[in-house]
Amino acid sequence: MSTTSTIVMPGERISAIEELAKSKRVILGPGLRRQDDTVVASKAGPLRHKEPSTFWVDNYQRRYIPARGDLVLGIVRSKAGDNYRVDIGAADTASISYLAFEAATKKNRPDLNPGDLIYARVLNASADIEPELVCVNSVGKRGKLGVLAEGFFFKCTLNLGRMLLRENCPVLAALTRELPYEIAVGVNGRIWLKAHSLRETIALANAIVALEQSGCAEIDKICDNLGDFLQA
Amino acid sequence: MNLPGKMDVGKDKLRQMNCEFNPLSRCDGSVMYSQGATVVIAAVLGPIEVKTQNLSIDGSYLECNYRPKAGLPQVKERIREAAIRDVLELALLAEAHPRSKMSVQVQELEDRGSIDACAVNSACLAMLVGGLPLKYSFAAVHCIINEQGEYVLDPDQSETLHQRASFTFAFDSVEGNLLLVQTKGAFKIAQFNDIECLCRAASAEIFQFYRNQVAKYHGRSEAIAEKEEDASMET
Amino acid sequence: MFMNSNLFEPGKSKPERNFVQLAVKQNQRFDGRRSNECRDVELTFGADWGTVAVSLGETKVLTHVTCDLGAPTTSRPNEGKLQLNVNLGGVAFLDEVQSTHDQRSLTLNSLLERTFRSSRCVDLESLCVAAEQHVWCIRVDINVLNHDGNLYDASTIATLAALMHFRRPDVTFADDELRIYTEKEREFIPLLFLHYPVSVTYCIFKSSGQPIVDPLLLEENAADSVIVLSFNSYQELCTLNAGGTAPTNVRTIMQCARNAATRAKSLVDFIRKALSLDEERRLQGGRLVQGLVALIGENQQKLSFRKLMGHQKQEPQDLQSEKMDVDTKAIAKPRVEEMAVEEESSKQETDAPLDSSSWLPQDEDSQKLPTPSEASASKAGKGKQNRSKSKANKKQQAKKQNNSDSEEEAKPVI
Amino acid sequence: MPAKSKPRLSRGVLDMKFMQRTKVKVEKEADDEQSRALYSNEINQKMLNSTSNFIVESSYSICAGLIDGRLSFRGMNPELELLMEQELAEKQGRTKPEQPKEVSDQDMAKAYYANKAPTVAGSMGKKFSTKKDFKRKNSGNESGSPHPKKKQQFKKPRSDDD
Repeated sequence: MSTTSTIVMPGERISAIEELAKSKRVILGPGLRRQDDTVVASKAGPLRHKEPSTFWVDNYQRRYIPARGDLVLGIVRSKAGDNYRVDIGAADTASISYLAFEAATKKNRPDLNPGDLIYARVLNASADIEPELVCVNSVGKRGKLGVLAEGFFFKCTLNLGRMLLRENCPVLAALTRELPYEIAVGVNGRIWLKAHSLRETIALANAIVALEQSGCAEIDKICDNLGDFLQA
Repeated sequence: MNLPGKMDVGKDKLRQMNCEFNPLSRCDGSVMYSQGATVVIAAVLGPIEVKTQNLSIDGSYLECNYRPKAGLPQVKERIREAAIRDVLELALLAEAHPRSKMSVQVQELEDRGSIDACAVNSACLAMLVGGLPLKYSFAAVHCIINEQGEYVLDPDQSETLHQRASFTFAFDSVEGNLLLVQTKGAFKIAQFNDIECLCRAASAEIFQFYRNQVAKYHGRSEAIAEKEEDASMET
Repeated sequence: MFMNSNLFEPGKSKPERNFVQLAVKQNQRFDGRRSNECRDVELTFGADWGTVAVSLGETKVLTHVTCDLGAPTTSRPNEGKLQLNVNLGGVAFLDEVQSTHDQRSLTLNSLLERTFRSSRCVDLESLCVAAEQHVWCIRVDINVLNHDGNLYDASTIATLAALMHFRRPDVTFADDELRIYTEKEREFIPLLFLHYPVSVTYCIFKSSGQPIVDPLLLEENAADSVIVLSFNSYQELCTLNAGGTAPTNVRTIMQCARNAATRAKSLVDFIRKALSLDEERRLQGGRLVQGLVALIGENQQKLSFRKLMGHQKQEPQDLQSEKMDVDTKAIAKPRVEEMAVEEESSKQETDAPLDSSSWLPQDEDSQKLPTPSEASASKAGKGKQNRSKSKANKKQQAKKQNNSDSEEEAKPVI
Repeated sequence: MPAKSKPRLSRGVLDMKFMQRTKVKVEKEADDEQSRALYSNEINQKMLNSTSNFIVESSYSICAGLIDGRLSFRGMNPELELLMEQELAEKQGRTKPEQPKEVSDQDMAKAYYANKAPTVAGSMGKKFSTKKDFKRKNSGNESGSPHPKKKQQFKKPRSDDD
């Protein structure tokens, strides 16, 4: 995944993509806009390029724009009729039907009450309609989705969430060396952590948040001295 | 009592600009921006839920407030707010998020001259860092003609006391056409054109400032991207 | 419209609440502070008189004081006017339609009114230019920039610092002809103060008796009850505002009061020191006066509590915490669970030896009636409304606190 | 659209039994026509069939190929770790590394067809050969004998020698 990290500003035409588009299909990710065969950036940030022909702008963002297939962490806000309102940090609250849980039938409904944390997948979302979530995969099994019990939950920026979710991300590897833990990272910039003891959970959360504050340039330095974070 | 402002900068130069991204934690994007001694803080939240009366199906509703330091906004502040909203509405890509609201708040911290231009620039920076979809970025420049008839770019408060005319221009970053013109005082058309070119040149400098700041702010995560590459190469 | 999801409020989800309760029980806080340790306070003075930006950790407040001449109220012809105005709706987005909003701004408004106006901390008689005709009307605007917990302390510190930093123009009134002097002609005059009130906020959790000071937004939202005490620098209580669902016995409140008294005293000293530093800079000529530009980026001459007050911050209140530290450090490196248990027991020890003698603030017994000279000020300031500790829920508490003028004199139960 | 409107079949003809399917077809076409006219201001002809090779993908996780967000390390949540292993194995399965091969594919093919494995080589061919070719091919098998064998005919026993 070669990253051409040139900074693009909104309104700028990106000619590289236009040439490429003449020959073969190009995938425009978020942050790029097509104006009948010219490609214009609509957000400011580094332009990322993934091998075949996928381009997107990796800009700093805290507000989540729901998109189909994303795995998100939501807080159940309220129960409206036969579906729940879930806050996933987007423009409006998402809805999830009570049937979208494993082994949920008309009679035995999932015990979900406001304030619970769920890890769900965005079923469909577009600018006009309210996003819809689902907590069960196509086979009907819960897989990795579902309600998250205790542990600690905090919000971070979308960039940090995405950075943690890249294949073989060094941070997670480094954290694993330090202590056993369980983590659920939502693409909507929310992280849920669970370690054996409370002190470890706090130290883990601080380590991740420190990564965001101090900027990710010195990522190895942070990974090395995670040790002292955990002792602090 | 002179502040870091016009004294140490030539007549046709912009005052020293600096900005800090995301000092506030509650909103989606915030920036503290200063031009010379004038300091403004702008924050952006959106797209968020919109009240039903100003809901529109084909675009997002833009709410823009300008808050002075002291007391309730008077007429002067309302005019400034209206100017900022017009420029933002032109630049914002509203149809990207229909049925939603984009809220931009500008809070004046210290007014040491040309606060209008400062507010517009801080709003633009806040939208850039807040991740709002924009057609183009924009920059505003303020310029006056003092008694001697000279053009003073981005004047300090002390110079604006006795000025013959004052101009505020806003340019967009793609074609560079004019988004906002606010003039006060008597001037000739020739002077108007000269000042317009002077401001256009200055706006290029501001766009460069935006790019550098965004690069610096993202510089942190760029290194991580490279790191990712090496890390994934090695493993 | 459903409970809106515009703003992410930490502490609103169940796992977070349970986590914070558990953390407080084990005397652990998210940012590593101890239960009686406060965040660093940073003051930045604006270019003109009476503007100060305070940042208490992430919570940022900007206060601006302005004055103009106006007619006095008929009821008090020879007194100036002091008007406090809190606006939350600006950059902090606190006016988003939320159930907690009105409750937050109500309590903040009422607290500031009681701390600064009904406790008569500014000597209003000195603001009178001509009885019944012209008096100075001081207007204080408190703009909340960012709310990361403990908005009360941040705004009271900001307001006090701004009022102390404010200078009003000199004015003469000769045979009903008013003459206001500009800065060049006559030096501006600061306000006169009778006492300097500052508030300290504690959060109490059902899971552990130990109250925590200066809560983060996460802790404030997950807390069961919030106690706001404001003391002046003579360690007299100006306001006490306790509400919430956690039953708090008198001993805890007294413990909070004692810590708050010393904290308030050190805060006022810090503000005075910061003011004198700012004074020097202004005298040395404008070059050093950066105004609020100093907020941006790192600047060395930051007026921060830790830096100015240096290490003698360890007042007596820390004696107790040192003792606790010694215990925890003494334990080498046991497995973490055992450590938590150890802390449990060590905290018990520190509570036990709390005999009655060490309850009261060291230098002045606040129970005894204060000396007559300050009788007028402190009696008025003694508007101590000792809220009943009953299980009144938060909403009802907010309504009861608003009748701030009821001088309900309740002797603390010892 | 052609200048004069397309010749339309009359209603009577369409109602006939055998015209059932064409009737449905014609009606559908009429509807399409109508809807196209309705939306013509928005979706014009060029947009409809312009095969632009841009695909807009609005999700980061698909663009950047992010992994699933739910992870557990060092036995914190065994059930989840099981799932993770299955997923890993399956991912490994999909991209099976090439096993080293002693014989490369080409030699395999050559050897396979070189010695004309009798049973398989011509099996399909046999199906389509006529009896004649079959006999010739069989006799051809013994073509190894000196002279090509004439077609056997009934030979009268020579009269002189018995």
